Amino acid sequence: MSALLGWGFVAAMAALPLVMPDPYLLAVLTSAGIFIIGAISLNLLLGYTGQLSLGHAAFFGLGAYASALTSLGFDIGIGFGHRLRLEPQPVAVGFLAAILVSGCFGWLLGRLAFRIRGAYFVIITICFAQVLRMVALNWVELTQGPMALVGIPPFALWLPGRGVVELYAKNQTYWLVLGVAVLAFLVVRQIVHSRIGRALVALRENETLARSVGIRVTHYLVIATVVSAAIAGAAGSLFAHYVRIVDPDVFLFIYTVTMVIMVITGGKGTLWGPVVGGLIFGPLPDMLRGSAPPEAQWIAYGLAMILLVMFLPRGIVPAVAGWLPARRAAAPLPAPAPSPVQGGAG
Amino acid sequence: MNPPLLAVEHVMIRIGGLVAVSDLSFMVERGQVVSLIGPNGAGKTTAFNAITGYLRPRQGSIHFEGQEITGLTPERIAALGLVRSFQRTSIFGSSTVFDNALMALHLRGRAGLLAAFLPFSTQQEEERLREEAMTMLGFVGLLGRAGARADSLAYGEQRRLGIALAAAATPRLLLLDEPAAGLNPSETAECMALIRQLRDRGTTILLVEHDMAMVMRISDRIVVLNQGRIIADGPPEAIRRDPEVIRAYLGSAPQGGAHAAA
Amino acid sequence: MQQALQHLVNGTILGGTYALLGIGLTLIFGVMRVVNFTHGELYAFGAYMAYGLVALLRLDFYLSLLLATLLGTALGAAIELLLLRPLRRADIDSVMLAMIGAALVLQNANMWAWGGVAKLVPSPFAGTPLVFGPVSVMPLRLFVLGISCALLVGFWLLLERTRAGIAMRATFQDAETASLMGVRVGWVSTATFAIGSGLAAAAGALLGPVFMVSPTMGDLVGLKAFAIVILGGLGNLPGAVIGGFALGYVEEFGGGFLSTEYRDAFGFLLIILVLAVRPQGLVALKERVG
Amino acid sequence: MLTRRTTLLSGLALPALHRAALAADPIKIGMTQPLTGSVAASGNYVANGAKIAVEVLNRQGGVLGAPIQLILEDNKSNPREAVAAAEKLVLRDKVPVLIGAWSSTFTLSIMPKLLEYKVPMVVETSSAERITTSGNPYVFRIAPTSEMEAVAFAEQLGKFSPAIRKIDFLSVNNDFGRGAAEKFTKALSAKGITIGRTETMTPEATDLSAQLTALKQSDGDTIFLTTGVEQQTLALRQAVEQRLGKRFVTTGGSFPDALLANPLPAGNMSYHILFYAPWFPEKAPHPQIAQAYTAEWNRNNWEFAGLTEGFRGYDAVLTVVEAIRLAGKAEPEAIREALWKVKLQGVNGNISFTKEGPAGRESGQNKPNVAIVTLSEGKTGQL
Repeated sequence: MSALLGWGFVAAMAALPLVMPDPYLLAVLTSAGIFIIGAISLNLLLGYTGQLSLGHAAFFGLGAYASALTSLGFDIGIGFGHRLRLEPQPVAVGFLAAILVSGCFGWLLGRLAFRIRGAYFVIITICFAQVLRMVALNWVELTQGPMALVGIPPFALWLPGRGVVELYAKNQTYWLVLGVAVLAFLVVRQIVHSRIGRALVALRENETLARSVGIRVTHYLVIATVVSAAIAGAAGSLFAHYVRIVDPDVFLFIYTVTMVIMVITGGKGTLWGPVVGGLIFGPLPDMLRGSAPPEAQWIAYGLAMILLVMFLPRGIVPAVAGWLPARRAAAPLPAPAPSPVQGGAG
Repeated sequence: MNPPLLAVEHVMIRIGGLVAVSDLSFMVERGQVVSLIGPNGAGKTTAFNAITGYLRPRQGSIHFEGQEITGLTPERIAALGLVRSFQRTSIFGSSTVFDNALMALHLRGRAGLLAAFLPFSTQQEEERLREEAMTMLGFVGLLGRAGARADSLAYGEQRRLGIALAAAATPRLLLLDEPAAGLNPSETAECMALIRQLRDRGTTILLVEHDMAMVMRISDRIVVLNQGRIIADGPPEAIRRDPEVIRAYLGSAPQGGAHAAA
Repeated sequence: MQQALQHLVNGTILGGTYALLGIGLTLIFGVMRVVNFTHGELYAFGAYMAYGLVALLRLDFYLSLLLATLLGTALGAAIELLLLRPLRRADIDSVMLAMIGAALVLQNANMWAWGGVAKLVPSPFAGTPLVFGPVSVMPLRLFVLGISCALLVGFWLLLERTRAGIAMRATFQDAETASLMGVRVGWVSTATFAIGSGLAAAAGALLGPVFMVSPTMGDLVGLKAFAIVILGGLGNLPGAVIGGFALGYVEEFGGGFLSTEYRDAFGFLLIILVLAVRPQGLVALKERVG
Repeated sequence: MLTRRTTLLSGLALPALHRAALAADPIKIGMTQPLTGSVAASGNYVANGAKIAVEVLNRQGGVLGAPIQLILEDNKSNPREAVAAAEKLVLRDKVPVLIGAWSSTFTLSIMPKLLEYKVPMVVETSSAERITTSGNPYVFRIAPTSEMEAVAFAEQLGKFSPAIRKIDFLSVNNDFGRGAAEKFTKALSAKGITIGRTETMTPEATDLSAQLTALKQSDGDTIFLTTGVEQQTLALRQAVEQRLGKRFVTTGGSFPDALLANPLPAGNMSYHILFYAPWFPEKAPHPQIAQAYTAEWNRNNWEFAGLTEGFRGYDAVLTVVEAIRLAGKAEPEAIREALWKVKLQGVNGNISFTKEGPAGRESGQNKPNVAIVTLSEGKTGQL
């Protein structure tokens, strides 16, 4: 997809609330959008380094908690009679805190798991999310445990001339989520098209060879994990201020699965994959509502996953790009135009 | 006096309880083409893996330009200027040939995370890297295939790309693991020419190769390994006449031995 | 002290069931390199089959357990043939996603068929515990431990003494070489997945009467099975048994003496510790370089 | 009122008003319950209770001359889906009133949306105190809080023999379990009862041996067990295995019905705090209503045990429909105001709302009745 087409798509999405002001549609898309941001971040890990993180909800949840706690404030004992206090901060500070905290934990996991590949990485990330869930459940003083953090303020933006405005209306939150999604997309795109992106793809395709030409495995995997975690944290922050309650269920496996589906069905390792997959699998549960008994909706969802994986194993975007005639085959020497490294249709 | 480019001293390597290399010592001087030969299972690839950091020797030390590199990671060793190629075809299969070259030029770039978001700051570097990539592809005769997927290349082209990837970042020492394996005579000749050109460019080369004719013609010095230790070390003419080498080859190796005896 | 003894007994009984859960999963990973997300659902399937046969069809208890295991084996074979075989050449994350999809389908099919209400499976064992000095244990749980051990031993014999077992082990170690030596890897995969699934269903059928049968019973069990298998080393059969008992004791003693709140977290913490301290010991295959 | 609403919601709520105002259309009631996922069993019971209430009322002619339509959405036992379900009900189906959402977490996640869309919700199960104290004037709870349950229980302490002297807790590690332990501790220590230890379990846990063995070390005589039906059954059965030899009291209104068909060995009696005891409908505060509910339920051949929870949905629908009748129109604001006037006889007893929470933004809270049922050798009795 050329840049022009991409910006056209963004413009169309931005115009949607004006053309179709159906609040339910916007609610569904906003909620899907938050998970698409998560999927975009997961794609950096899964698609470009080949490391499948099934604990991505951990970063999402950390972001949600960090953002909620920053904007609500807290006061906890940290042992030896000392206390750690934070007065409630503006939502924007919470958003930054979410990115920071998730990024730090991404660094931790990246360091911890740097030697681990494939199935081991999958399982260590699942365990990571589980442990965080247990901590959220039991560190009641900080997280309120299962009683959940409630009363989280909605998004607020400083607008010129109007001061700080709380975003309640559907179209406003929709635009905010869209904006963050575009930012996340651009961040990932810049990284993928940079020297770092090349290193990541090299590691994914042939780690032994990549190391032999001097690509530092740990360094680049940690960078990818940190950036991916930070973006997932941003998505978690949006989630916290959108749903306005955070409980240990944000670490649920099904949230991770939601993001993984978006990435793999859309086409991992392609910039547009998570967006396309997300626009299908994000609203799908809501589209299925009312169509069948609730169990059957789940079964349909599961079958859709299986069928897509079986018939479009590389995902929708590469498949569509393959159908578009000879776009790539006819491509002349890549230089001097910027060469998208494995950018698929990106 | 300058230390030798590469000095391997008393290296012993075990793999899964077996001693693969028992006591290996040799040196590589600047500007030479040195070949490491020996029958199958003699420990040549194991020695390569130890030098380039993929295996950690049990004993002994390896110095590169006087600096100890024993136990460093492959990527650190590569950053010091010692790069290898692989025996099995090793390329980034699903990327284009051009992207392969760019990836291999990793060490020639500097841009970090921040630079990814400041495209203007890296524009110059990216342009330079692209030029280098084209030069390198031209050097190995793959310029015409730059836009093709690497795994769509013919076998001989893939082998050449493999060498190009190793040589891309202009290492001071290049380790080539059987670059001519599976090539036909004309391709072998091209490969030899390529190695000579690399040497003339100032790259020292350590070669593992089975094709004795090629080894004899191209090497400045030959080190012979058998059963994990060195049995001979010298210029090609001396090796050709060395009784122990002849015995080792005639005694165990079916192919290549004929070349050696010839 | 009495408390510790009771915890020891409880931990052993729990460990036996965990070992049974782990071994099927580790076998499937070892032979097929598939992280089987349907493991927990096959466990639930076995439990529901046992419930249906015992409580609804009023079949003999022991016969029902056997039939439930066989049905689980058949379901496993079906999953392998319909899902995994077409995906043989797909990469690990596609396969995982398909397996997660299959798990969603199975879980909700269970719910659709049986309703969300948890069921009790009646058993012919007395409801009063056997008492040995300071410790007590239910006869049913002793029976389960006994059968678990018998299954583990039987399974070990199958692997060591039969042609099928040898083919499986060969595939386990090196699928490429095994196929060169005439092992039909495709059928070994089907058999392996079926047997692994049968073991999961057996665990469900055995534990259904001990606990209760509900549609979501597989969720936690699936996660626990991963924990067990990682503790013992992925694809390591004796490791799964050791991992099962390790997890049983850690949970029991950790829960009894440290904190019940974190009881279910101990296993996961243990894994992260193990992987952080000794990743090299757990990375199963050395890459051949060159 | 109308103008304020329209400006606030930028005109989005206007179509909702038009639609609901058409008298010939059925009057919609939105309900969200966990119909799949970990707590689906109870959610389906409550949903069934609501369905039969709608059937019964429609047979009697509906409300305001229109039939009642219950729109049920699954919240999939997770808070994000609870929000999605509520938004679908309000924005797409334009329901003027909601019932939901079983667990306190799901209810709490929907509550900001009630404020946003100005739609009232009748809360049928959730027990967390904060639901009615956080200043959300769209919340009307017919379910008891843990505190009300504890206080009502404390009044019946004298009925226990031998008397309760020291208690321990075995609680599920969630809002419900932790809340109950806290409130029962408060209510019972005020009556001079000693409090021992509290052990918790994750909702999915099936093997509770570690917790039970630890509880055995306490010298308490009674254990308060707060969790869902399934874990109640597991805990009672495993307590026999670990020879705890203590009295168990379950809280929260659900009943381990599996122990009716598969009883514990003789000599084990347990006590259960219920809000409706279907074995004794004649002893309910309003026997006729209770019997009508029970008969309708049994006509559908649903599981008998579900009656103990299904009444919540039944009473919630009765409450909502009464409010619509009092309001004279199916509009959110009118229903909200009418809910304050509801005086109704339900399965559990009289339903009416008193104000709770910060002045000016009060939520409604009903004061339900509590029954203590005993279970021994598969037979129930009333304390």
